[in-house]
Amino acid sequence: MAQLLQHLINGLAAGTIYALVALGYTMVYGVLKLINFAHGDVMMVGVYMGYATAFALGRDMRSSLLGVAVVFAVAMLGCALLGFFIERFAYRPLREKPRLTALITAIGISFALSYGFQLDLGFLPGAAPRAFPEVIEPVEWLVIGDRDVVVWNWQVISFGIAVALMVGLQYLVFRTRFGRAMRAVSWDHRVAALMGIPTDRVIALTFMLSSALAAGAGLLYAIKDTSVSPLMGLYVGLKAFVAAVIGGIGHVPGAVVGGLVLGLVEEFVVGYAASTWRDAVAFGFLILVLLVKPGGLFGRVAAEKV
Amino acid sequence: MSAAVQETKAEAGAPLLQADGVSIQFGGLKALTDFNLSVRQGDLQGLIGPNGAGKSTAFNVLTGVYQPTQGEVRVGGQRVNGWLPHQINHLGLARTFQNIRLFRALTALDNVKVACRAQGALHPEGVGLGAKMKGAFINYRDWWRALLLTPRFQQEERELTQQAEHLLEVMGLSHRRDEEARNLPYGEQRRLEIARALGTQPKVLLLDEPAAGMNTREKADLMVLIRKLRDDFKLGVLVIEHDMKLVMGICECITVLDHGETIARGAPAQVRNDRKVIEAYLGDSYLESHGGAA
Amino acid sequence: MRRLAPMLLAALAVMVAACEKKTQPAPSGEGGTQAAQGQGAAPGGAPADANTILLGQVGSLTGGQATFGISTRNGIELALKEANAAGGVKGKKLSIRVYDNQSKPEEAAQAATRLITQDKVALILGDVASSNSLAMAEKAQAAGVPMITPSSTNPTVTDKGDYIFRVCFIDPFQGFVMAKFARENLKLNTVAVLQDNKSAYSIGLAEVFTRKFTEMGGKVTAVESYSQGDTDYRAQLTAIRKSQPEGIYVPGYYSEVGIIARQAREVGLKVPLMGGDGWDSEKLFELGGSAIEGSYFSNHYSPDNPDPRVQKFIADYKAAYGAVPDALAALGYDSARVAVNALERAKDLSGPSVRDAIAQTKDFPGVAGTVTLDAQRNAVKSAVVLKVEDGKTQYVTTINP
Amino acid sequence: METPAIPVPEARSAVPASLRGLLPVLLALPVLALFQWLMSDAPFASYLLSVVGVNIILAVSLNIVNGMTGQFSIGHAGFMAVGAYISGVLSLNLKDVALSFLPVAVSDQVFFVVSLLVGGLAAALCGFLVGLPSLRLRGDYLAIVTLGFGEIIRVVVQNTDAFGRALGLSGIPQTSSPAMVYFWVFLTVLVARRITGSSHGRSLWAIREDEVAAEAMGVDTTGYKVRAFVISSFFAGIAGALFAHFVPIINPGSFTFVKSMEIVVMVVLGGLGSTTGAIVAATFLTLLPEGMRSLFTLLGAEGSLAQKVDQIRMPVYGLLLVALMLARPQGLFGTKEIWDVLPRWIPRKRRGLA
Repeated sequence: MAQLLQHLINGLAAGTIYALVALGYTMVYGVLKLINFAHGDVMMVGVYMGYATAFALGRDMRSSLLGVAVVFAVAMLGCALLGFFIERFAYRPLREKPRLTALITAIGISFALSYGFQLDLGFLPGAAPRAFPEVIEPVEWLVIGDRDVVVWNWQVISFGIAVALMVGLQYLVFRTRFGRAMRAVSWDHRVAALMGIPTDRVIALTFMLSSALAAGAGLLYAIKDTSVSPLMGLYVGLKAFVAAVIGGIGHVPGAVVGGLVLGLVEEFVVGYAASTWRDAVAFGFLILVLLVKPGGLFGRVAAEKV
Repeated sequence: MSAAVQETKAEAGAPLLQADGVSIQFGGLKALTDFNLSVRQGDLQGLIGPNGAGKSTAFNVLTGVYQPTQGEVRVGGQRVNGWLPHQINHLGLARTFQNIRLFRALTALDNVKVACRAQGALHPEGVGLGAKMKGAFINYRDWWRALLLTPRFQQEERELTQQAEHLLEVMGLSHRRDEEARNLPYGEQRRLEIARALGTQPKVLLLDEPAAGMNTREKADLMVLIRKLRDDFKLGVLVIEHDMKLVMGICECITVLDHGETIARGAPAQVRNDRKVIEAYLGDSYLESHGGAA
Repeated sequence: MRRLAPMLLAALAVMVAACEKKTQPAPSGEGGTQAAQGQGAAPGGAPADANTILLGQVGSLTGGQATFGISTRNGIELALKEANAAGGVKGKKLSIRVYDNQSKPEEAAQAATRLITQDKVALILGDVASSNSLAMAEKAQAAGVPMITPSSTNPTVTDKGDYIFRVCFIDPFQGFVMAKFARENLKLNTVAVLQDNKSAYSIGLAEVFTRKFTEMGGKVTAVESYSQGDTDYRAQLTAIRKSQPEGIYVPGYYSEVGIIARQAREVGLKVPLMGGDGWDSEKLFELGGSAIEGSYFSNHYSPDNPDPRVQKFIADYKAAYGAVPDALAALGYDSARVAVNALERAKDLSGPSVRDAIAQTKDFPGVAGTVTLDAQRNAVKSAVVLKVEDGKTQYVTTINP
Repeated sequence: METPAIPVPEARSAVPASLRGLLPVLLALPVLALFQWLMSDAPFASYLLSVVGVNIILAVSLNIVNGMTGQFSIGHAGFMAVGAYISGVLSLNLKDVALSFLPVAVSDQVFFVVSLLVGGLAAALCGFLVGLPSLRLRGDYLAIVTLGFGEIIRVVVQNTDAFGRALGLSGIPQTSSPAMVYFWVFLTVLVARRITGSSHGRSLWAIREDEVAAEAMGVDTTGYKVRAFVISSFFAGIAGALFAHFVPIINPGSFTFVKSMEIVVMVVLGGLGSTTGAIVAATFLTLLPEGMRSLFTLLGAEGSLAQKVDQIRMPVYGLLLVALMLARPQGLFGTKEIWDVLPRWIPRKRRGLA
């Protein structure tokens, strides 16, 4: 029973990260119908930015509340800027072109970033995974029995941040002017432009938002698993993408639920079945979900108007 | 229900297309209620109604795009509830679309050839396992013929081209033969859609606002053409049309829909004077659209 | 169709009936001669430039195993620098060409072929990952160019033929070392195994360890696995915790082991971790922090070895690359030095001569132990067991084959 | 409809109809023989061109699904893996068997072809299974299912002892030759071209253009999509099987999602729907890293630069992709084919389609 509870907590913690990264996929997909394959790599860059900032701050500074805030702010702003440039130079010129074209540039950027960060050029940490400094001092938040079940403070913090971000996003999308513009662009960006919505600006902002979100998620991830590596974006990105699809890509709460569900499924496969089959089960689960609900758990396949 | 069918048409012959108490519901919205229809060979029927009356929905139910929540659709006597559109098409039901849906990057000729090819020997009659197996085998054989470029295949391709060219000629599109569909002018795109539908060798042809966007002159030509097609190809035709003049001019029987319900049915003169029709249809949209002329 | 099917069936029947064992032996050795003929007069080839001897290295410089390739490269580079400073070989300078294989075997084979046929290197130094070394070995053997793998421990690599050598011990020995150490020195009765399912090396070690440990009377309580690149092992560790082992064998790479150690402590596993040479990297201490303290792993060499040769190597390496050399760097260094030594002894630079010279390597004093190549072209070496203490390794014991 | 009364004219061509099917193959064989003769003394060129050939087969076959049919598959490496492993295991087991009435070399080739076909068929079967979800799924959702399939294959291989698990399968007889690879390249291209020129191809294009309309015009869209998947995965399987017979070891790491993406990149860069584009892009992108290697070696043959340059290839490759897509968003060839602009005496299909 205690073990079950522990698995549940582990799964939720992992799922939270998937969910946060999935949110970024879902937002961009929502407005552009583009699978932003570079999303995971943007996240990775964000983590390296946070890594560099944390070291620049020094040991004492970085574990203070202000320090943590600075680390997050730098990484998120930096990534927002990166997202802006990627959108401006790699995606915008292709907006009116077939959708797959932008996908290829996304892959190109993903390659450039993930391989670029492996270079040992001196100013980059190189290909090896590095330990991420402890910006949040790990403290046991809840202990049951003889450490049968342990909940850590960062697990609670991550979960809280994820929920807050999700609620915030939901508010942003459905309650603000910008959100309305986003939804309009999502519905049809040409018509939206005709209605006087500055589509370019809305899309750029969405990208920046999703990139900043990726940086935040990446930092939480790095704090959770205490490491950072150039390839982390590839692995997390793929899983988060799966999570977004399970929830119904383009659907904000769907991404969160998808992430949590995926995290839990993986955890329980490893915990109670064969750990070697984890990835196969994760993808099998995805396929199963799609066969039963072709639009994901929450998404609806828009019945094409005939 | 059958009483309603009886009164529409007196001509002999089994109905090629029949809708029997068809209803369809999207969530809570009833898009079509108790819809009845019967089309025989040589019929030229109209389906009218104000915007959102459920005309296109009716087409979609008949052709299998939507599944009826109640009632049944029969094509050539065969119950087709649950069938896929292409299977229904093979029974002899072809359609055009309100918002033109050509294969835009294909040439006019290829558009028609797609439709021509999907027919005939490729798809044996019947829906049982035996027919399915036979269909699968024929298909398999046909792929090999295409890949090996057998003389038989080459002959068939030539026949297809002939057939398609003939249809283009009938629709007056021969000069557009090798033009990509997306480059054709609007009116010609409409006609190409009809040519394509004819390519499937239908027994019943459903035309969804074929005259939309045409001027009076073109409309008149189109009316003549539709009649001619019905006679030459021995079709039953069902037309959705917004333009009352066109419908009144060519249709022998008209069904009027409003909010998914059939509010009138009968000969043009009869429908024109129906109070409900005037209220629902002529009352607003007809008068509006003809306000300038009146 | 109707006519075709019986014909096909008949043809099939004839073929099945005609099947027989090949009369010749499987063409394992034959490939070499064939290709050597194809290559013309100079198998292995002499470099175009008369004043340099060109060597080749194929390594993982990008991709998941990039750090291993880079360490190896540094070790080799250092060895060649020293050799050149000492006047080179046969009056010629040594030069090396390094190609990346992106951690993929097909790229490894391509790069090896390029080195052999385009660059005409005298000798190839192989990769770390056994899959990649196997791919290269096939090409090197076929072309008759000697190849030394510094650190591929999978036994099958040197089975590829008489041109393929290695300067490290093999997996079965290493698995045995840790099983013995766990059973006899640590006196453990129950151990859980956590293996990297994406790595043949890890699976190989885990298998041998499980078998040997059981033979010695111990019990393996759980076998869990992860995939290289994962960073969350809490699920596996929670499951392992339930089986209450006295130790955990994690024959993975440092890049994952460091994180595993932290998470093991996090879920409340306080038992010692044990592993293999994949652990050896300075970054292990960074990644594992205090959690990795008190763990043991088997290795090729210990930086604590007071041997002046070893200490000089460590000092030189630190000066050049700013880090304590890991086992891969040490083995890279050794492989290059074995190669240089053999080139010096060889009567000429042709493939067969160099091969024979390498095969005769005996009691060669490497930094990672003394290298003597046996008939299977494997180095017969002892292994050391190291303990992690105070953010560095501490020599514990040496275990002989 | 009335059958048109006009008699169907015979095709006006110098080549008799019965021969047109076989003629390209007959023409290709001597060319391949010549090619093999040229390659016999160049192991590196052979290897590199074999890789190029395999990538061409992969790109052209993926183009049947992604380009012609307008579906979106990103799991092509999975089918390749199926072909590689199935044929690899078969060849490994038949290694020591020979047909008594044939010389050993010939008998080896016979077994090689058999194992190629088995690999291809196994992949085709998987293609059928993956194609089935297209009954219900569209666009990106189908894409993720294909991706998931590829990953599942990888996990299965990693957990199966017969497939060598993480180490991979080595010792597969290296019976492949550039001529064999290019024979299959040729067949793949021929099949792709003949599909385009046939009613089946038109149906696929119709699905790409407008699925609803195609269905209404009697095209069995599901059936055609599944068939496109089957054909495409058959050739992917063949490509994998060829791969297994000239790369000394096959390993799950060679068939990851990254490999699938590389193939998608080739197809899109070449121009979705253009077989010519797929060929050119596959060739270009395969040779590009090797070309960069040559260039960098030339530039920095000595010193530590030479040891670092090889790492720079991949980021540069990524940036080049972006640049190329920005410069030609419709792909190098759009939907055009080389045979659309060939002189008239070569039989070709009418302009427009494609």
